[in-house]
Order: sequence, then C-alpha cells, then structure tokens
Amino acid sequence: MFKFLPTLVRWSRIPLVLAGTALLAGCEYNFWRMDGHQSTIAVEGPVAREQLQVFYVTVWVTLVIFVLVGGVLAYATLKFRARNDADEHAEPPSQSHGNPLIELSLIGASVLALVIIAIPTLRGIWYTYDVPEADKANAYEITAHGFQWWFKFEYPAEQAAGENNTKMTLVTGNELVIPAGRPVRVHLRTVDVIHSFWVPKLAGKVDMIPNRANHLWMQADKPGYFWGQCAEYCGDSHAVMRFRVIALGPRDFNDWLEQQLQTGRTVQGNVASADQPRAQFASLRTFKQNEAGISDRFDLQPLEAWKAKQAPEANEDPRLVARGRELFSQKQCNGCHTIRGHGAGGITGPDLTHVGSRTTIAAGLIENTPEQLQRWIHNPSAVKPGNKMAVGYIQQKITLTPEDEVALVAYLLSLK
Amino acid sequence: MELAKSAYLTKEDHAPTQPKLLTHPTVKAGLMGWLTTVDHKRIGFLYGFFALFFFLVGGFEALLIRTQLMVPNNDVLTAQQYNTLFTMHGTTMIFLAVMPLSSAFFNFIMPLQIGARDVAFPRLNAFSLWMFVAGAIILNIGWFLPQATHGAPDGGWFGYAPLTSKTYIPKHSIDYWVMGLQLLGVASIAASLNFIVTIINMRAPGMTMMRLPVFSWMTLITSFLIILSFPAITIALVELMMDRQFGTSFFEVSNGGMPILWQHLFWVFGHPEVYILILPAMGIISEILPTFSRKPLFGYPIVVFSGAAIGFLGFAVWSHHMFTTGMGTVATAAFALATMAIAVPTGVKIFNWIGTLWGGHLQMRTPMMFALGFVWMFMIGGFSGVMHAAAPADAQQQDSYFVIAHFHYVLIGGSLFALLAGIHYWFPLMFGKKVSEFWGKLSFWVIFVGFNVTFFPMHFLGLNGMPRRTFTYDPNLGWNFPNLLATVGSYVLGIGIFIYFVVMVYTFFKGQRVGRDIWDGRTLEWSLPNPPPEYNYRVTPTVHARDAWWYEKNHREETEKEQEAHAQEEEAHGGIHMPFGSIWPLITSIGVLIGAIGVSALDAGKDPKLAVCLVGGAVMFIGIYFWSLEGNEGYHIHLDKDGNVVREEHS
Amino acid sequence: MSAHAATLTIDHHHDPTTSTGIPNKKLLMWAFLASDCMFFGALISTHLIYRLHPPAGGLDPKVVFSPELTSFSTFILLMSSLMMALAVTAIQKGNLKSCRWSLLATIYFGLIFLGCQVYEFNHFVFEKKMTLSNSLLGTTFYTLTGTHGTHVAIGVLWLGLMYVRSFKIAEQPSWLPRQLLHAVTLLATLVLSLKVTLGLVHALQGESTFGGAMGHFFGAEFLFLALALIGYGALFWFARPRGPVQFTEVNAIDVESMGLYWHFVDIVWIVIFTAVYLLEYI
Amino acid sequence: MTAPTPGAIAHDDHGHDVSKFQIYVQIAMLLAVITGIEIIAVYIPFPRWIIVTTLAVLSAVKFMFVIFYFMHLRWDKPFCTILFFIGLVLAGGTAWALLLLFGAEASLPLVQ
Ligand code: HEA
Ligand code: HEA
Ligand code: HEC
Ligand code: CUA
Ligand SMILES: [Cu+2]
Repeated sequence: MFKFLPTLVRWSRIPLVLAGTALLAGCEYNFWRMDGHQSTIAVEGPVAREQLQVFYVTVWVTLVIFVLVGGVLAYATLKFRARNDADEHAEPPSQSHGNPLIELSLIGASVLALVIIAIPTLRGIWYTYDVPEADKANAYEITAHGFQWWFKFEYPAEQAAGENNTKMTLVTGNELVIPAGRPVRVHLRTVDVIHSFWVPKLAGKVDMIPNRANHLWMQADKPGYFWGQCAEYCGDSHAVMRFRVIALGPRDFNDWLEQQLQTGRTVQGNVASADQPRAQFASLRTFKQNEAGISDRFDLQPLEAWKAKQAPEANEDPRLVARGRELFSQKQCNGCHTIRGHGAGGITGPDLTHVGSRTTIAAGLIENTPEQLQRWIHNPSAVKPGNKMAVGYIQQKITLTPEDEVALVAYLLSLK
Repeated sequence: MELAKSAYLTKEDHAPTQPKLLTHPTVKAGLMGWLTTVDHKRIGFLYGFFALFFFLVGGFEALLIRTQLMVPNNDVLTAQQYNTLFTMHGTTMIFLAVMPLSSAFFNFIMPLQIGARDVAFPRLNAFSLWMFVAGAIILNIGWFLPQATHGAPDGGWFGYAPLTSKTYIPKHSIDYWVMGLQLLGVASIAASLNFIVTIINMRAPGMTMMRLPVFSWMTLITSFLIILSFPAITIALVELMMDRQFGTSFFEVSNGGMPILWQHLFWVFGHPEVYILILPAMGIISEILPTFSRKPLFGYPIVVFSGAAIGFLGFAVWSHHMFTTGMGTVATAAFALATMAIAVPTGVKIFNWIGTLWGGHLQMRTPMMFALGFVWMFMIGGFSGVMHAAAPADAQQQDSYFVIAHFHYVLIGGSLFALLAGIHYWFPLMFGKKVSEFWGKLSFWVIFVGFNVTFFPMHFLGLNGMPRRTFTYDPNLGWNFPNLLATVGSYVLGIGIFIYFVVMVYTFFKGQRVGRDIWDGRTLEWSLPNPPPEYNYRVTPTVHARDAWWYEKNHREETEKEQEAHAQEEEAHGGIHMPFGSIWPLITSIGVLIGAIGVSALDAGKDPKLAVCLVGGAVMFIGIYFWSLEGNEGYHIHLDKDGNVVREEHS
Repeated sequence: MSAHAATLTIDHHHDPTTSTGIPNKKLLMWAFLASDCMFFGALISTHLIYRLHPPAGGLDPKVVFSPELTSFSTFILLMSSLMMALAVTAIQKGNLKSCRWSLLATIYFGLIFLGCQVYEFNHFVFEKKMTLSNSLLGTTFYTLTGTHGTHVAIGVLWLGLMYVRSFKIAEQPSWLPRQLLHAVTLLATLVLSLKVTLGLVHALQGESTFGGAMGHFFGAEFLFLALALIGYGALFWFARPRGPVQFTEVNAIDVESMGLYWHFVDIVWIVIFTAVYLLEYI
Repeated sequence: MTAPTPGAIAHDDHGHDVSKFQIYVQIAMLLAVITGIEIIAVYIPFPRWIIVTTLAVLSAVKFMFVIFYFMHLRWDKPFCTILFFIGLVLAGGTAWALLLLFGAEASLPLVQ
C-alpha cells in the first residue's frame, strides 16, 4: 500500500538540498555573519571583547572534541553496523566489558581540555568584574534604574539647572550618552522587579535586582550608537524594554552635557500671531499591533541621525509649542514627567527635559518622529502593552483630541 | 506487597474482619479497575498516557510561540498570551511531560528489571499518580477561567521574585503555578521514596547492586535527586505563597526582603532538576545501545559511578544560572569551575557508549536510531552547556536564544529522543506489538531534521543578541531569517511528532503481534511474556550475572531446573501474594485537589476560601485514615507450569 | 500461622524478606528524613540569611525572645523523645501496656510543646508586637517555627491514631466505628486539655492572687474543663480490656517508623533552638 | 508468604535489651544537661567565636546522640546511616554555601 514511500523519501532529498541552499542564502541576512545591532560577535569595547575571546576558546576546544569524538562515533556506527541479513543473524560479538586504561586516559584528556577553558574563564571573570585599577581614576560613573518598562539614567557627577535656579542631579531616560574611550561604571538599580542591563556590543549583561547593589563596567572603543535591551523577563512588555547607548568623543560629550544641564528649551517667537502656518504632518494613521516604529533610513547611520536630532526642528511653530506646553500641565502630564524649568516635576515617567533631542522614545522602541510620538501619546498601551502611562491615562481620565496631540508633539519635539 | 512479603505480616490467615466500608476493591476492568489500581504496570501506563497528552499540549504551545516569532512585529498573539504560553510551555514540558514520562518507565520497567513483583508500596504509588494528575489540573485550570483575574501562569518557568509577588501579578495565575508545582513536588517525592525502597529492598535474589541494569541505577539516582532537590523548591514556593496570601516579607523589598534568595532556592532545585530530566534518558540509552550492539555495556561500573557523580556534582553548580546576578568574582569562579567539572563524568558516559558500539553488530532498528540521535544531539547540547559555564562568555549568552538552543538540545535531543527511543524499545514488551520499522525510521528522520532546523539557528540568534521571552522583535536586527527558519523547522518537527504518534496509536490497535524478547534483549524484563502478567514473574528469578536474561538464555538448562525448584518452594509458602486495589489514594488526592483549589483559586473575604480548604483537608484526612485502617492485606494466586492462574485465595 | 509466628521472637533489626534486611518501612522513613533535612535546611538558611542582613529598623530578637520558655519547651521535647524511644522498645518486647503508656506520655509532652508554642506566638504577637507581616524577623521566625510546629502537630496526630489503633480488636467486625469514635474522642479531649491548660496559665498570669486566678479560670473555662473530664472518662472506657487485640510485636515496625519521625522533629528543634534562639544572646 | 526461618531469627538479638531502658534514660539526662550548659554558655563573656563553636559542637553532640541511640542507627544496618547522612550532608553543605554567598560583599543589601 505504501510502496511509493521509499521513493518519496528519496525525493525528499530535494527539499533538503533546497534548505541547504537557503541556509547559504541566509548569509544575505546576517545569519552567519552575526553582525546585527545587538551582535555579541561584532563587539566594540574591551569588556565585550574579553567575553568574546573566552567564548572563542570554548568554541575551539569543544569543536576539536566534537570532531574527534564525533569522528570516532561516526566511524564506529558505519564500520560495525549490520549491512545484510548475514550480519543480522551472525553470532553475537565477543562480550567484552570495558578497558580501564582507555577510560582513564579519556578522563585525563577531558580534564586537560577543561583546564584550557578554565584559564581564560578565570581571567575574564576578574577582568570583567570591575574597572581595572589603572583606569579607576578615569572612570565615568552613571546610575541606571530599571522601571517596568523603561530605563532612567542618572549622572551623579553632573548638577543640572532645576526650577528657579535650584540644582539637581542630571537625569535622562532611555538613551544613555557616555564618553567614548573611557571606562564607564554603571550602578544598577531597580524600582520594581528584576531587570537586566545589556548592551551586547559593549558588555555582557548584569541584572538590576531589588535590594542589591550591582554594577557593571563597559567602554566604547570609539564614538558610536549602540542597541541595548532589558534581558530579564520583567512582565508584560519585557520584550520592548529597550534602550540606546550613544558614545561620544570628549568634545561632543562635553557639548552634549552642556546642553543637557540647561533647563528645558523655551521656543522664542510670536506666540500671539495667528497667521503663522501650522507645522504639517499626516494626521494619525492607524498602526498595526506591534508595527515597527524605526525607519530603515534611521538605521543606516544612527549616530548621524542622533546628532541631527540635537538641533531644533526645522519647521517649529511657536504657537503650537506654547499650546502644547499649556496642555502638558493641563492634562497632568507633569504629574509623571519632569521638564526642568517648565514647572513639571513628576518622577513616575522618564525625564522629558530634553526629550526632543533623543532619537527614540518609549524605551528605544519607536523613533522620535512626530508621527511616532503622536502614536505613542495617542494610545500608549497599543504601543506597549500594560504600560504605566496608559494606566495613568485611565486612572486620571486623560483624554486627548487630535489637536491636543499635535500640539503636545510639537512641544515635546521642541525640547532640545 | 510491602509487608505482605515480610515476615511481620501474619494476619492474612485470619477470618475476614474487615468492615464493609473497607472491603477491598477487586475489580480489574473498567473505569473502577483503573481508578483503584495499584499495579505498577497500569500506573506506569497511566503516567505515560498523561505525559504524552501533556507533551502534545506543550508542543502545541511551542508551535504557537514559533508562529508568533515567524516574522518580525507579528501580532498573532498578544504580549500577555505570549508570556503565558512560554511559561506554560516550559512548565508543562518539564513537569507534565518529560518527568512523568520518565516516571512511566520507572514504574513499568524498573520493577521488571530487578525481578520484583511490584513496588514496595503499591498504594503510595497510586497516590503519587493521582497527586500528579491533581497538580496538572491545578496548573492548567487558569486557561478556563477569566483571564483578567485568573489566567494560566505567566511568570516564566522559574518565576523570579518579585515579579511573581502580589504587587506585580495580582491575579491568581501565579497561585496556580505555586500550588500546581507544590502538588507535583509531593507526587514526585512520594514516588521517588517508593522507587528507592523498591530498588534497594526488592531485588530478586542474586541481583546485587553491581548487577543492577543501568536504567534501574539511573532510576535510583534520579529518585535521590528528586527527594533531595524538591524540598528546596517546596520551601521557595511556601515562602512565595506566604508572601502572596499572608502578607509576609520573604521577597518584599520594602521590609528588607531579598528577591535574590528566590533565585538561589529555585536553582538549588533547578539544576538537579535538569539532571532529573537527563539521567533516566541516559539509563534508557545505556539499555538500548548494548541490546542493538549485541554486546554488554562498555565499562558498566564507570557508567554507573559517573551517573552518581553527575547527580552529586549537580548539587554544587546551581549558581551558574545566576552568573549575571553580580555574585562577585570568587563565587562566580567557584561555580564556573564546578560546572565545568560535570563535563567529565558526562563525557565518560559518551565515551563508554561509543565503546559499546565498537566491535559490536549494530542493528539499526528504530530505537537504535533514536539512541544514536541522542548521543549526537546531547553532545552538541553539552558543548553549549560548557560554553555557558565559561562565566564571562555567559554574560553575553544568559537569557538569550543561545540558552534556548542549549537546553532544547539537551532536553529534546537528549531527554526526549531517549524517551521516544524507550517507547519504541519497550513497546513490544508493554503491548505485545511492534511499530513498523519503516514508519518508525521515517518519523525519526523527520523529527531529527525538524529539530535541528528549529534549534540550530537559535545559537546564531543568541549570539546575534536576540533575548529570550520576547513576544516581538524589530526587523532591523538580523534575526528575521533564522527565526523564519526555526519556525519552519518547528512545523517539520511537529509533523514528525505527529507521524510518530499516529504510528504509535495505529500499532497499539492494529499492529503486528510479536513474540517475547523480539530484540534478543539482555535484561530480565525480556524474559517475560508480553504484555507481562499482573504478577510479573511466575517464579522470582535468580540472578547470576549482570545481563541476567542474556545469561539465562545461555544457560537454559541450569536456570530452568533452578526455577522449578523455586516455584515449588513458593507454592509451598502459599503462592504469589498480590496486593488488593484501593480507592483511598485517589480519595486522598481528591481531598488535596479540593484544598489546593481553595488555596489558589479563591479570594479570602469574597469566596468561601477557608470552608473549601477545610473540606479538602477533611476529605484528605479521611482518605489517609481509611487508607491506614484498610491495612495492606492482599490475596494469593497459584499458577500452573504455563503461568495460568489455577486458584485465587482471597483472605 | 499467626500463633506460630507469635511464638517466634522477631528480630527487629533484620527483615529476611528484603534484599538488605532493612524493613521497607524503616528504609522509607530514613529516605524521607534525608529529604526532610533539605526541607528544614532551606528554611533555616532563609532565617539565618535574613539574620545576617537584618533590615534597618527591624525588630531586635533579643527584645522579643524569652529564653526561659524556650528552654522549658526544649526540655519537654527531649523528654518526649525519651518516651517515644521507650514506647518502641516496649512494643518490640511485646509489652503492649507499657507501650501505650509511653505513647500517651509522648503525646502529652508533644502537646505541652505545642501549648508553649501557641503561648509564645500569642505573646509575641500581642505583647511584643511582632507579626507575620510587620517585620522580616516575624516572617522568617513564624514560618520556620510554625513549620516545625506543624510537624509536631502531625506527629501528635499520628501518635494519637497509633494509640487508638492499639485497641483494634481482632475478632470483632464492629471495630471500625469504635476506632473512629475512639480517635475522635482522643483528639477532642487533647485539644480541650490544651485549651484549658492555656486558660489556666493565662489566668495565673493575669490575676495577682491565686484565688482570683482560680475564679477567673473557672469562670472562663468551666464548660471546657467539664467536657475534657468527660472525654477522659470516655477514654478510660474505651481503654477497657476487651479481648485480644490486633496490635502486637509485628506492629513494632509501625511504631518504630513513627518514632523515627518524632525523633527527627526533635533534632530539628535542637538545631532551631541553637541557631534561632541561643545565637541571639551571645 | 514466606515464614520466617528460624535461621534468620536466631540472629543476635542483642543482649543489651535489658539495659536499653537505662541507656535511654541516661541519654535523656545527658541531653538535658547539655541543653542547660548551652543556655548558660551564651551568657558567658567569652569571645563570640568561642561560644558559637561551643554551641555548634554541643548541638552536634545532642544531634548525634538522638540519631544514634533514640533512632537506633547504632544498632541498625549501616545503610540507614549512610542514607540519612546523604541528606544531612547535602543540606548542611547547601546551607553553608548559601550563608557564604550571602555573606560575601557583593551580596550586601542596598542601604540608601
Ligand atoms: C536535560 C537537561 C540539561 C542538561 C543535561 C544540561 C547540561 C549542562 N548544562 Fe544546562 N540548562 C538546562 C538543561 C540542561 N543542561 C536548562 C533547562 C537550562 C536553562 C534554564 C532556564 O534558564 O530556563 C540550562 C542552562 C544552563 C546554564 C545557564 C545559562 C544561563 O542562563 O546563563 C549553564 C551554565 O553554566 C548550563 C550548563 C550546563 C552544563 C555545563 C551541562 C553539562 O552537564 C553538559 C555536559 C556534557 C558535555 C560537555 C558533552 C559530552 C562530553 C564530552 C564529549 C567530554 C569532553 C568534553 C569536554 C571536556 C568539554 N546550563
Ligand atoms: C522538555 C522540555 C521542552 C521541550 C520538549 C520543548 C519543546 C519545544 N520548545 Fe521549548 N522550552 C522549554 C522546554 C521544552 N521545550 C523550556 C523550559 C522553555 C523556557 C520557558 C521559559 O522561558 O519560561 C522553553 C522555551 C521555548 C522557546 C522560547 C520562548 C521564549 O523564550 O520566548 C521556544 C521558542 O522557539 C521553544 C520552542 C520549542 C519547540 C518548537 C519545541 C518542540 O520540540 C515541540 C515539539 C512538539 C510538537 C510540535 C507537538 C506536536 C503536536 C501536534 C502536531 C498536535 C497538537 C495537538 C494537540 C495539542 C491536541 N521553547
Ligand atoms: C501615570 C503617569 C504618566 C502620565 C500621566 C503621563 N506619562 Fe508619559 N510616561 C509615563 C511612563 C511610565 C513612561 C515610560 C513608558 C515606557 O517607555 O515604558 C512615559 C513615557 C513618555 C514618553 C516617552 C519618553 C521616552 O523618552 O521614552 C513621552 C514622550 C511621554 N510619556 C509623554 C507624556 C505626555 C505628553 C503625557 C500627557 C498627555 C504623559 N506622558 C502622561 C508615565 C506617564
Ligand atoms: Cu525589564 Cu525585562
Ligand atoms: Cu543548570
């Protein structure tokens, strides 16, 4: 009845060959190269490089063992298998029981292989744990706080201008700017559940655990734009709890700090004049659930995109911005967000003092464009399920008309 | 059998003094026969049945997961559903599929291998089975209740505090997880205690420990791992339950609690647990390879000893799951080295399996195919394990798809392949039928290819930075193609499993009947007719060598004479003692189930929580009390030379 | 055959029907206790870890604990262990009467221990203001000692049922209702005794004069006292000899396994007493 | 049903049965005394480590007396002892490792 089946099996080699070809074709898709934005192979810092080297040692050692052991296994399987009826019914082979000498030497060999792995492992453990003594003085300190589902970054050394000439520690959200070429020591804290701080190209992850003073260090070889990700399951939106790290050369870094220490930017212009044209952008379209919020263009040169973002928007409408500023407190956005100098001091959500100068919002999830920004404030939970901002909308009965949204977007983007 | 076999029990010969309520159920057929059964083979069969059912459920969940991840930014599932699915997939596969499937073999095969007529405590064995079912029910009950306030567990299979506390997941989903695992723990511990006593005390004469079949050895070691590791998670779960239900502060930071403690307690259990999943598999492989190589296992004592070493070392490496928790240099180094050390005894097993093949006459039957597949796949999984053990490298791999790849290679390529091999291997013994070689091999190849296509790309995904437990990913990270490949692979794998099961069910009903000992086996269970009679051995065998049945086959005359002498002796002592069935283990489990529902599903203040718990407790207590009053009497059967029952004596 | 077996002395340390000579039940018990070591190991570790890192502003255990009471209950538990050991030797020698008395004594010592614990918890909660949820110390302390207490309570229950079982009469099919009734009576009487005793302690503490205390005590507890006394009467009645019972030397293994459990609970307390209580006073 | 063969039963039935009662009572007294010493010891103004060691040793002694005498490990097959000590040693080792891990500097809880 199933006579055709052996033929079928023979024919099934074709899809196998096709699959093989597809695998090779996969090169096109970074499959073998593994040089994506979160690659642990295409590393750009000494910590990640050390970790990669340890990894390579393990790969080579196990590969050699695999070839040896696998070779013997394959040989034994092919050599000793029963090939025909005669083999099947032959007398059983000699019933030998073992050979202690072979066992012992193989055990010895395994131990030796493990020693080869253990040495770089130990070195790596000590190296990656903390900034090397020689560099300690040069290290830059930052405190990262995990929230469900975003990151807050504190710069303990920098005092920023607050309300009415007060000073407060500099705080940013979701985009961490660090000096390139300098070790950065990050203190890891969390306000709720366990999160994990992971910038694959710079350093392996370390968890942010409640009631625990963890830290990690990393260093970027040269200026760059890096993808980060929370790496410990932390509830509904763990998958989209991302962040970015931007490493800048000394000059750029100082300039950036300079700008950040200022209070939120106030747009100058004729607020009263009604005849200025409104900033135009497409009215909110409907987004698919989980729709990507990062454009391909942005991806090509993220660092350039970031730099461009530092300058004020081209077609700013002062009237709209002012309206947005009004709405920000009217709609109680200020209850959760801080905008230094604009009378907003909430700490439930990210600091928005310079939100306009970030390339991404909602914890690295979507690009900071008017369209995406409106998508976010229009319905945060559609972007990020279970989001605390959406919870706030419901609890505080915040509703926004399309006009409100447009104004708020203009205002937020003006905060450079 | 427990005491009946013992000299202490002499009351059977009394006139019946059993009150009505405690008359023993004697039905063997029908639903009641199954519910009251204490026969280790029936219990083993039931374990297997439930385990395979839950394997399909867990596999179905996996397919949903893979479907969601097929393309970037997919929206087949919501984040909530996805998180529930991977939690339940992991929990189901580990606790409701692989563990009970191993347990099915422990129950069915181990007593046969050691030449026993039953386990030491048959009713306790039934109790373990029903507790397992109760735990499975609690774990899955949330699917059928309102998702907003109940829902199935969604805290990840290791349920890290404080995410699982009431503050962050107020709904009952976590309560189900806590209670479900708690009941499964009781079931596993009770079963393991039983196996330990059985293996140590119920061996046939001459079956010394160093003649014990390796599968039975691994049963023993696994049982030890279970009784010694489950208490840690029991305590962790108790603490979590106290936090959730009585407002204690074990993991409550505002009162000084340290959530890291949960991780330690969990992994003190969790790592031995993964060896609980692999050691039975290694036992099965150590039976299959010699049989189909027609040679004894190479280096038997070393294989046994390395199994014990793996079990023992397994308790000293738990923190390798916590390399990224900032343990400090010394602790990290210590656990890294200890973890690497495990590669040595594991390697020893691999070497000895190859040594077994060497110089043999390999018969490439389906079980052998799966067994060889196991050796290859487990080796790959083990190597990625060693890569994890190198702590600095693990800082990049932890919680990435590299881990997913590692543990699916050891869990599927390892545990599951071996269990599937075991099903094929013992199927003729259990049911007297044999799966067609063609279909068996076909299912093997489809599963093998599908499995590798699914999980090999995940290594690359992990190295390319894809974190696990993510319901969505962006298209610009280089993960699209491997994910697509993995999803396609998982469908192929699903088809393979589907073929496997269809063939199995077909064979069960319509398969070709085969005679006894079709593989020319080496261990005692193959000396039995198939399916084995309820009393297993007409005459308790006497063991003269390590591969007892092989020896018997080669010394026919001598053993036959010996057996007849034994048969007469046993007959003179009153025939074969059989334990009565009992309903009380089931009643006790039902009581526990009711209580567990009270604890996990109901809100104090709103529902009659306390009342339900008390009712459950009362039922449980009645069950236990009547169980103890019922006594462990049995009846005797007398057999003729061909194993036909000639007389049954009920006392 | 039973008559035949009874004439033989049973070797309680060797069971010829098992591969190792160790009776199955004994082996089961020891394996279970090995497992229980891990259980209490994890629980005690939790307590010690949090003692290692007490939260700022937490309760000071020195202020909460009282060494006198704990020393007393430790002593009581040790004595119960002695009684348990005697019960086992008694039944092994077929001395049923002595076994029953020892079992009862064990039960009573266990009960006193439980009473002390109830008293202690009460005291801590209401006088020292330490509850399960208001402090980390309360959390770990109550969970640990409460779990131990639960073990003791299960032990008492088991002992009680074993005691009742020792009256199971061989030749009467009506033994079941009598067993059930006996068990219920025993448990009820024990609980009542515990309640009355605690009431007495309470009264003695609350009132300044002995007479006042007695007045208070009888006022509050009279009904329970009366019920308890009736219970004791009933227990005596149940315990009247009624013919040969089905509880002999062959049951020694049952008593012995139960004893193993009981002693284990005792040694856990030895550890708790040192690690939880005494360490705080150094 | 295998009847006990006389051979199996003739096995030494330990002559010390008569004195078991006395052994038990003596051990109980000893345990009580040790407990008393422990209670007093904590108030002695010696360095902490001496007292802690003393307490640990004394408790261990009590522990061993109970398991070897009251639980008759002493008279049982050694396998029972091995079985129990597997659990005891693993539990002790795990507890010890946990305490070390939490004692390490890296594990200090956060103090704000
Ligand atoms: C069947 C289950 C099973 C088995 C057998 C193993 C076996 C091993 N596992 Fe695995 N592991 C899991 C199941 C299993 N694991 C699971 C489920 C997780 C994830 C849990 C979660 O996070 O959800 C995990 C996670 C996990 C981690 C944590 C990763 C992380 O989250 O960061 C680590 C780290 O060290 C690890 C290591 C090892 C090692 C060293 C072995 C060793 O035992 C392997 C030894 C075998 C070999 C090495 C191959 C054969 C040997 C030779 C041929 C000899 C010569 C070889 C050498 C000398 C190298 N495993
Ligand atoms: C023994 C354990 C085991 C087994 C066998 C499997 C089997 C599979 N697992 Fe497993 N998996 C885990 C244990 C296991 N897994 C664990 C512990 C986790 C971690 C969970 C966590 O993070 O908390 C995990 C996580 C996990 C993830 C990661 C999820 C994430 O982190 O986001 C993925 C993703 O691909 C995955 C895929 C698969 C697939 C495709 C299979 C396949 O092998 C499945 C094959 C089976 C089938 C395909 C079934 C076929 C059935 C039919 C065809 C019929 C269906 C019909 C009915 C249901 C009636 N698993
Ligand atoms: C209940 C508190 C709450 C309220 C009210 C609130 N937000 Fe937020 N907001 C948050 C939180 C929390 C986040 C971080 C969300 C995330 O990424 O997970 C956030 C994020 C944002 C971001 C993205 C910041 C970044 O860098 O990723 C913007 C922009 C924003 N909110 C604007 C607003 C505006 C405009 C309003 C008022 C209409 C508002 N928020 C009201 C809590 C709030
Ligand atoms: Cu935060 Cu995952
Ligand atoms: Cu592990």
